[in-house]
Amino acid sequence: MMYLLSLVLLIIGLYGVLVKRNLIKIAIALSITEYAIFLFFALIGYKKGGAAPILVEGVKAESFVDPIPQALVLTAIVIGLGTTALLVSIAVRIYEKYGTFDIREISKLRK
Amino acid sequence: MNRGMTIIVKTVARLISGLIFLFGFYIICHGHLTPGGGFAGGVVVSGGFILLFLAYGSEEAKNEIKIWRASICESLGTFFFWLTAMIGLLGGSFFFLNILPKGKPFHLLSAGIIPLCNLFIGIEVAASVFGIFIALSTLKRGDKS
Amino acid sequence: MNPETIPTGSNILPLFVAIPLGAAFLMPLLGKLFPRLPDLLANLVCLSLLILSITTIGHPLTVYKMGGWGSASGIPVGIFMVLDGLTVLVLIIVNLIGFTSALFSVEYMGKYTDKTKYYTLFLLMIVGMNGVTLSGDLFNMYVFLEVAAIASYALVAFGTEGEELEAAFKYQVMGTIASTMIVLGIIFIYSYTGTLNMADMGKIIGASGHNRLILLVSCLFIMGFGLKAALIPFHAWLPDAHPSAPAPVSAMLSGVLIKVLGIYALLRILFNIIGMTTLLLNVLAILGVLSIMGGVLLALGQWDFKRLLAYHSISQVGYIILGAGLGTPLGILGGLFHFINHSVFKSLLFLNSGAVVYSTGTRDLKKLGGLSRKMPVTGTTSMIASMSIAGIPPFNGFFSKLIIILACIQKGRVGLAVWAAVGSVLTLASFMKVQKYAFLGEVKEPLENVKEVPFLMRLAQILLAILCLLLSLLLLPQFRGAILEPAAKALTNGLKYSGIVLGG
Amino acid sequence: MVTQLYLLIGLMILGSIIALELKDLLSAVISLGIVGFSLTLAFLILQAPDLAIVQIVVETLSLVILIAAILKTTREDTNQGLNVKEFSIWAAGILCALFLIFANQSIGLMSPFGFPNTRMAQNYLTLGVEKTGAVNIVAAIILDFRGYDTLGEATVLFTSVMGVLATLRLVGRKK
Repeated sequence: MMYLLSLVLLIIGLYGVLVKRNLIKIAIALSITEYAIFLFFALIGYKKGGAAPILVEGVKAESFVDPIPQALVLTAIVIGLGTTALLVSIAVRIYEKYGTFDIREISKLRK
Repeated sequence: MNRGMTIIVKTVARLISGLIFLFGFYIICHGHLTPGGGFAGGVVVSGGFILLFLAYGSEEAKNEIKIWRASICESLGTFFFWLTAMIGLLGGSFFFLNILPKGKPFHLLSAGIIPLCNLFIGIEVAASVFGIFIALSTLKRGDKS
Repeated sequence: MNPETIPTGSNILPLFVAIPLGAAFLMPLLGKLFPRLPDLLANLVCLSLLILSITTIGHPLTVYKMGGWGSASGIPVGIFMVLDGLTVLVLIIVNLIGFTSALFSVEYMGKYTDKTKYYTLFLLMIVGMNGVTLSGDLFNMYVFLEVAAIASYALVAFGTEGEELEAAFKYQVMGTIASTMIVLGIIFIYSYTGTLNMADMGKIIGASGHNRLILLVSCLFIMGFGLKAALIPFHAWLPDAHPSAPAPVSAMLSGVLIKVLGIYALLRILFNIIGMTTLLLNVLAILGVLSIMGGVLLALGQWDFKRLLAYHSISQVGYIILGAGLGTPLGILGGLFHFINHSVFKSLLFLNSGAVVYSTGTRDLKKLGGLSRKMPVTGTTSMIASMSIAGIPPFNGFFSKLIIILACIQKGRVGLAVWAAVGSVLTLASFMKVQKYAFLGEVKEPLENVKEVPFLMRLAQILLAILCLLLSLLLLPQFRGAILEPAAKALTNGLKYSGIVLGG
Repeated sequence: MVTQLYLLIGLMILGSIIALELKDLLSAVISLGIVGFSLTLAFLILQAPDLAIVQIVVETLSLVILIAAILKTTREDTNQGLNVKEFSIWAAGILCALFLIFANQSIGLMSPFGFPNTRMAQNYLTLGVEKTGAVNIVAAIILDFRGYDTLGEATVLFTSVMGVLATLRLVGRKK
């Protein structure tokens, strides 16, 4: 169920990418899909009653949550930041050229 | 030309940015002991720079130089990270070999190359995020067609 | 976890990533200090990578364990780099096209500002592709895929004209959706197998057999990598993105990027990790035929030189997927042979189009004419490339298409063979149009003063044109055993991959 | 515990719908912030402090970047209309529903929530500190066991900065 909800979040993001006409809205929608992926990945690694994977005296390693998804999501978050920055800068440049963020308007202006 | 904000804002920003740098540096250095590390700490440090930048404003001529400096720091940060990874290979062993002594766990100077990598990543991330920010926020209006 | 020893001669594997990476990191620094250096540095790096990749021919299967982290209790701990027959083939082709494109860029990119950033991004794209090719770890493959993809988004927008920016935006949105699909697949497969190492995954999936989850993962990977490879239902971004990039980058994008990020990764995962089933093979074959026919039909109506070439990329990639989708050794061999051939002639055609744009300033076929007289080298090489792509003997494209068609017939799928042949005929028609309007016929009035392009641009085109002729020789038994057969064997081995990599 | 997670995911879904439907882009970005910061809290509940700290700073920064971009341009979403025809939305909706059903069936085959498959992770947990000397096992993974990944990740950031600087050049072609 928990997994399914994060997939619902993913689909909301995909819906935004597909349907929205505003470039910034599309960037926002892509961020939402990324968040859904991060959430799903973090959920996969959770262990019931587990502790954060940082060694403290007296805690057994067996009771830690799975550290691999955390390491991978860490990588994915930074990749997401890079993607968002590039996407936004391209969108800003497009606005500068056409004076609008609307995809339809832009393709009209181009013709 | 943007002269920045009032003197009160400037003074507060200067005080707080010092704390932010310290906090960011702490996060970077303790990456192998506590949560955090190069990425988180680097972004925090860049936050301090952004605060100063917003409070003080800047002349347009200086922005180019700032972006250039950020770009250089970024190049050097990644390059040294790459070099750390290469040491193992150059020494005739594996790429990314943890060559330094592991030290005692729970100590600041432990875990071989991990703190070193964190430091370089921190420099790179701080410079790159700051670079993105200035590049985006000081963009001049170009030609509209 | 015992300390690992390095297999002899495997130390060159990380160099494929490390050399261009170091050069890319230093480039912004050095480029500011010595303005002419980026040209030289990028070309030297690409040349050394080409030489390194050629030395891997005949190399036995090598597994390089990053950081010396081997296996503990039979489960891999670190990231593996794997060099097998398929990797050798892809590495050679990536670095070959990389080198010729870099050579072409020296003069061509003089038209754009800020060459330093261009070469930095160019090298990073090569880093990404080499990383994807060598990776033996699924998540690592994704990370390098993103490096190559992000560099390519930025390179498509490099001219910063409105059209280019718009194409780059569309391309990046599609690319990010593709990456999302791929990561989602990785999450499912990680949760199922509990590992990220591709060989280890193959072992577990081979033991457990296929079920709904594996089917879901295959769907996600086909969608994700299909988007990257621009197979037909997922192709919408390609005709905008590829023509918008500067010509040497178009050559890289159409020549190798869609193949490495899309086809190579997809085939590696489907054949070696998940294991092929009849269903998946049929899906691939259908996607292949759809791409062949759709791409070529869309290309027929185009008058923009580069856009036409971009549509043909979709169509030609279809042949590779069709060959692989047959699943027979002959089909896979033909598909991989077409992989090489298409990289060479499509890159050459994009370089030709770049040369035309460089000299005349337009890429509208209706405005061109008689360029063969004014630009003999470009005209001749484009003629060779056109005949190759249209499948006229004795050029390389003929043989690979022939093998694919024969493989279809051998497997009793005559319908597929017919479609492939029809696609080839339509390709011929399309390229006859290009030759007729751009290179043959009368020189038009505004083109009287057109000159041939500078030496380095000519050199890059001549190199690729010679390869178009020579690559047919790869089919001779002496050479076939060196490159093509080991590559095809890597795929036909299927799930035996895990045993081969992990040893025993 | 699980209830809090459900609440947070619900908040994320709500926040993302609001972010997509608002007419004012600045408010939409702030709503995106709701999603991001809820995600941070979810990471904390999931015992991932490393992720929480990175997510909170990265979220702040990406909001700053988005806001800087919006302040440079316009904050109004001029046209709320759809980009595609209505029937394709229905088709996509059906596909999505099929995907969810299919995924729901497949999820049953994964290890259930709260019981991760630690085939590979077991080695990291038991050998991590001894072999790398880092107490924080996530740091041990990202910088030692899988340090090559992190090099790739730093490269991605470097690439995107290069890309941003390249796309923001004022003049692309020499005249």
